[in-house]
Amino acid sequence: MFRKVLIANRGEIAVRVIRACKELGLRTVAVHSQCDVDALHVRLADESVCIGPPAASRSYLHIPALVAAAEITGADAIHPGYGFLSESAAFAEVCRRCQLTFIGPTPEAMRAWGDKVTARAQARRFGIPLLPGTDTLADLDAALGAARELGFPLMLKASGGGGGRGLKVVRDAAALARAFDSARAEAQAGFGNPALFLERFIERPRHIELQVIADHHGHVSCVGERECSIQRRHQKLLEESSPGLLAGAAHGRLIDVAVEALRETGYRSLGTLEFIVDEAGGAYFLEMNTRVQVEHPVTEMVTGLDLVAEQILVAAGGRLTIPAQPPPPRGHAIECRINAEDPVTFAPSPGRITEYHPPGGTGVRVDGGVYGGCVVPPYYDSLLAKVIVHAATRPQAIARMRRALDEFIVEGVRTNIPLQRKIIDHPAFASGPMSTRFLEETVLRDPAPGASRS
Amino acid sequence: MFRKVLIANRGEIAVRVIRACKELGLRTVAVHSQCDVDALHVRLADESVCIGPPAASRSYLHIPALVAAAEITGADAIHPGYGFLSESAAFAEVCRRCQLTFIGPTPEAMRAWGDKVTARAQARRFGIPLLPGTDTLADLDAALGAARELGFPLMLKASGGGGGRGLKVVRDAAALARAFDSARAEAQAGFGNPALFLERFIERPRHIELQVIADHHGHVSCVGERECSIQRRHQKLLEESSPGLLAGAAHGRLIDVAVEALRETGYRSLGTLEFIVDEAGGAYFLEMNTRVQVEHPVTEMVTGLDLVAEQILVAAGGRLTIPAQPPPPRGHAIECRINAEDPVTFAPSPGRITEYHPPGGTGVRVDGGVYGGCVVPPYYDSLLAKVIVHAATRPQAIARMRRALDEFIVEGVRTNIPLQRKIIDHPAFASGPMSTRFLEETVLRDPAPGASRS
Amino acid sequence: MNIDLLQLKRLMRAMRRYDLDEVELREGESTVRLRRSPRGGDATTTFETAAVAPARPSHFPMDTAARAAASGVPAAPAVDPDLVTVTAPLIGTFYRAASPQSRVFVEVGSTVQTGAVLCIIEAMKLMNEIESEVAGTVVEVLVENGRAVEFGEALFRVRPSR
Amino acid sequence: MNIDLLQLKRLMRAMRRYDLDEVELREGESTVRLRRSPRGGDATTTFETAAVAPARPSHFPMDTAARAAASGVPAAPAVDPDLVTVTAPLIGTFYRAASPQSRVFVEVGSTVQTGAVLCIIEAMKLMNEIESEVAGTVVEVLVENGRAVEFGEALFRVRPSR
Repeated sequence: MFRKVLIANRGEIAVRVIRACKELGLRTVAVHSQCDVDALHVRLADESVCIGPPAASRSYLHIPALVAAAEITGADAIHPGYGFLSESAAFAEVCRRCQLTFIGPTPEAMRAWGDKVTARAQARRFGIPLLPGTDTLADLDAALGAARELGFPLMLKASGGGGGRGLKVVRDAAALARAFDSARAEAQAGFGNPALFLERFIERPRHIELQVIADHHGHVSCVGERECSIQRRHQKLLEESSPGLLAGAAHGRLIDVAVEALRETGYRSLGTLEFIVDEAGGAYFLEMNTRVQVEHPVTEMVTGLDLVAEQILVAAGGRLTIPAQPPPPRGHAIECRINAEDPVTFAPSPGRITEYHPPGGTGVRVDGGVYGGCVVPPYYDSLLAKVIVHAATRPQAIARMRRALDEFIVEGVRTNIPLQRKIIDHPAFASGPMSTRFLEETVLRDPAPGASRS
Repeated sequence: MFRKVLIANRGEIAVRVIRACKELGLRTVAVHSQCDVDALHVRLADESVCIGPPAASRSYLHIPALVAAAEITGADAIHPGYGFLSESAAFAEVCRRCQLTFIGPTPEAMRAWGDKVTARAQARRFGIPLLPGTDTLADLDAALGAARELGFPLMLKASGGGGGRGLKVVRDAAALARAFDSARAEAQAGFGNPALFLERFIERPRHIELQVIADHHGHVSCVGERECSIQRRHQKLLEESSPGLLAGAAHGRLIDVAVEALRETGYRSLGTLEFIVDEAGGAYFLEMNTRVQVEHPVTEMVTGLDLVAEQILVAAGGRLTIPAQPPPPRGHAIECRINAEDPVTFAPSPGRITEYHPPGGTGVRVDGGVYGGCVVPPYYDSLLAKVIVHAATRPQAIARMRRALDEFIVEGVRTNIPLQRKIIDHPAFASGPMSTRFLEETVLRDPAPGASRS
Repeated sequence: MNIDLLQLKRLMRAMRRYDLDEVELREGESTVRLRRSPRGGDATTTFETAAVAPARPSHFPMDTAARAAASGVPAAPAVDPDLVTVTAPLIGTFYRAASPQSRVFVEVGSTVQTGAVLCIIEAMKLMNEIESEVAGTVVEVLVENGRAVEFGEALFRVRPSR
Repeated sequence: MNIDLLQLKRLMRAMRRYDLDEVELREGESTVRLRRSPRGGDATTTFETAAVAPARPSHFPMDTAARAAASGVPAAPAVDPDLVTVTAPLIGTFYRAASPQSRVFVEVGSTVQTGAVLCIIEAMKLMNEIESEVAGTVVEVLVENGRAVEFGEALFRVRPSR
């Protein structure tokens, strides 16, 4: 087991990792930029080291500073959290070279599964379903032929694009014909690569993901699924977990092939497979995240597991204690991300938190990275805390979340608590399920959704 | 179902009940004395009413003020919490007369089970084991004869006494002979009743209790057991819950007879049967509490139930949704009571809380009644908050509690957090089990228990 | 040295509050010395205000907040210090007359003797007559007929005779 | 003296919060003194530790604490505003000489030109030479040879020529 873990992150996830380390009896080193000297993670860690100026590129993303911090403090492992360097195979490689354990997959596994294109190739190889689509299209005729087979609507995508860039939705052959040449020119201009391909477009998809964990002894376990469809511009805002999110048979098979693929490719850490689900319940692999997710607590609430502790244990070579068939999840969990941002304009709202009163009581967990009196700097993401509730049923979990949000007081900075309240109160949220367009189409367009409350 | 519930209490339990009501969609009325005008329960309730001056006898214990508060606010039910009027059959009767639902048992059931003497008679009738002992003793000869049969050590108790008053431990016949006359005289002087009886004395007992809940439809369920042996002067400080606290066979039988007794006597609410357990594992009924216990959250953590919500639902005539054989508890839970008192002298420490930072994260629940900036008045009990942790195993729960106590910051008043830390860190606590004398014999006598930490 | 951090912080707070420059504590071989230099100091007080006297969070229900603030207070920060405020000695419903048909017991300008009935507060179906404890003139009636009153709530202001 | 890292850090934070200039704790032969220099009324978060008379040899926990509080700061509220403070541009281990056998690069009184090597900071097995950005005279060496330094930590004070 490790003696001392350096947490190469900040905010709530650094606090989360420090808590797990403390419970495992491991000493902790916090790193911080100059503006984070009084941050909560610095206060809670056993030691702390200033690694650079506020700009993340010169502190939390600066590999030499992080490794030097581990060297001078005598840390023997590094937990990268999420974001920052958590998916950098290069960082994992430097750690290995410096005899520091990177708490995550090997650099090879990160490359195999962390890269979108390789991950899709892996998925195809092991029979994990992918969105129907084409390879690179030779010309418009090839495109029209393929489109006839696939059926509209389709996405015309640039091979060099990604993250929504270089993407056009076409709803019929005429539109495809109109779009083809300009898309090609734009792809050449934007990505230096004119190659285009087609993929099925799902009008109102859901975003569902599988939480997996694997050790160095051949054990791979899928410990639950999460619903993450409440998003704004691809940023998740609210997540849920309960059994049976994916339709029956498809569900079991999906887990089986995913577990098999990870075992065969020697994946040995915590990971998440993200799927897009169409209106008929068909699930298609999107990508894999090779690190802990922001929304991991909803899975912890329904399973009783400590995923970060397990992640640390398997990185130290320990055996996974979770059986291949884990105990069935209990009840329903919801997480709301509380961001320092204007609930209407979404503009970030950094500043000093003058008052901070988190909710408590039955079935309520708060994972926070701030405290009353601390400063939220403008340099990093705006996540302040996560409120997670657990109850026997989804309606009860919704009632509990409403109560918890009502209790949550943050003053000094604006937060998205009113927006989360709007989502939770929306009748369409109660009836579910929601697509990834729910927030923008339903909640944000609703002139006075508060009025829907009794 | 009720429309509006008045909470006839203050502090963390009032907050607990308000939270349950909010989640059930019920409106809430807080009552408060003049010094509690800014208390957390007042801030969280939908409405609040000042019912009297600080002295509890003229506010929280003043039945006419409470009933009038329900009348003027239009509340249709009253939740008494614990302490104050929660075990007053007279209050329950006034409520009934005024057409207010008292959220608890009927006055008859409260008299049958809430009174120690009647409760023991009930227990005897239904075969719930009691401490071996005698009826009223005619004279010293009768006492000596009975003592020979029962065996020493014994307690010589005044029939009119209670709560440790009028009690002498005798370890042999000579001591019994010496004590008899003076005990009789003291009983006459102290309680106006010279009657004495003998009961077996257990040197190092454990305190274990069963949580039961019953509805108006004949369903009675025992939902778990709690270990409450960490006490100081009969005040519980730390409680635990996990399956298998009582030895196997005895356990099942005890639950069966207890459930049967409650069903037969028409008990229809939440209740707790307290047992004293001897060194050999024999359990003897002590008394029953006919209201919610301070330590109910440990049971909620391992079962996933919301006991206060169930209590409200059955009071409204609802059907218990818990099956007669509830799902098995999961993991281990520990609760630490955080009191505003000196951790060494135990002197109460009222005053203004200048800083308050409760712990958070995986498996940590905080039930608090205070906030940063509020005043802890000197008139009531010193319980500020309860920290409850849940983990897969007892050692993990202990590690989690240690971490949570380390995070808990309260400034402005002294708290018993250092004492709780001492208990949690004590090697004898880790090895368990502890008797009710553990705290005074082991922890408080240990000169430097902190040194036992690695 | 067994430094009690909390005690030390309290000391620091006290130093700032009372604007002390230096404090030195000595016990046996142990010494603690705290020193501040005098300064303009208004910048430093902001923190304390935030920590010690939090503003009432704005989203607590307004009427509750308003009433809570009003109650529990001697309720007599009257403009005129000579006036006597009559407060509710119990909670219940406030009536200005013995029945809907009756005349009100008192109104502004009424002269009352000690022991005169000013109003009725109904609680638990009992009509409690509230008597004046002073002789004088009613100058203000603060509560409307039929409204619920809390313990300690101000009901009337009376100017005592002479 | 049994002061642990966390306690010391809390103490430093408290000093800043309560605007104290100096805290001195003494027990027997051990002394810890924390000092901040006075500053103008603005609420700058600058903070400096000085003269931590070491109760134990200077290795981690203890000096991390001292430095953690000092870091995140331009580290230049010097007594003499004319002095230039050279701070660590990266974290690592501070060496005053190129090897244990070599002479130190500079000592108090050394005259340095712009670009002269002042020290080495080792990080990730790389020896990074830290050069002076001013010409002048070294008046203070703030860190001992072989000690770990954080980003932004003050290393030398130099009085610029003329």
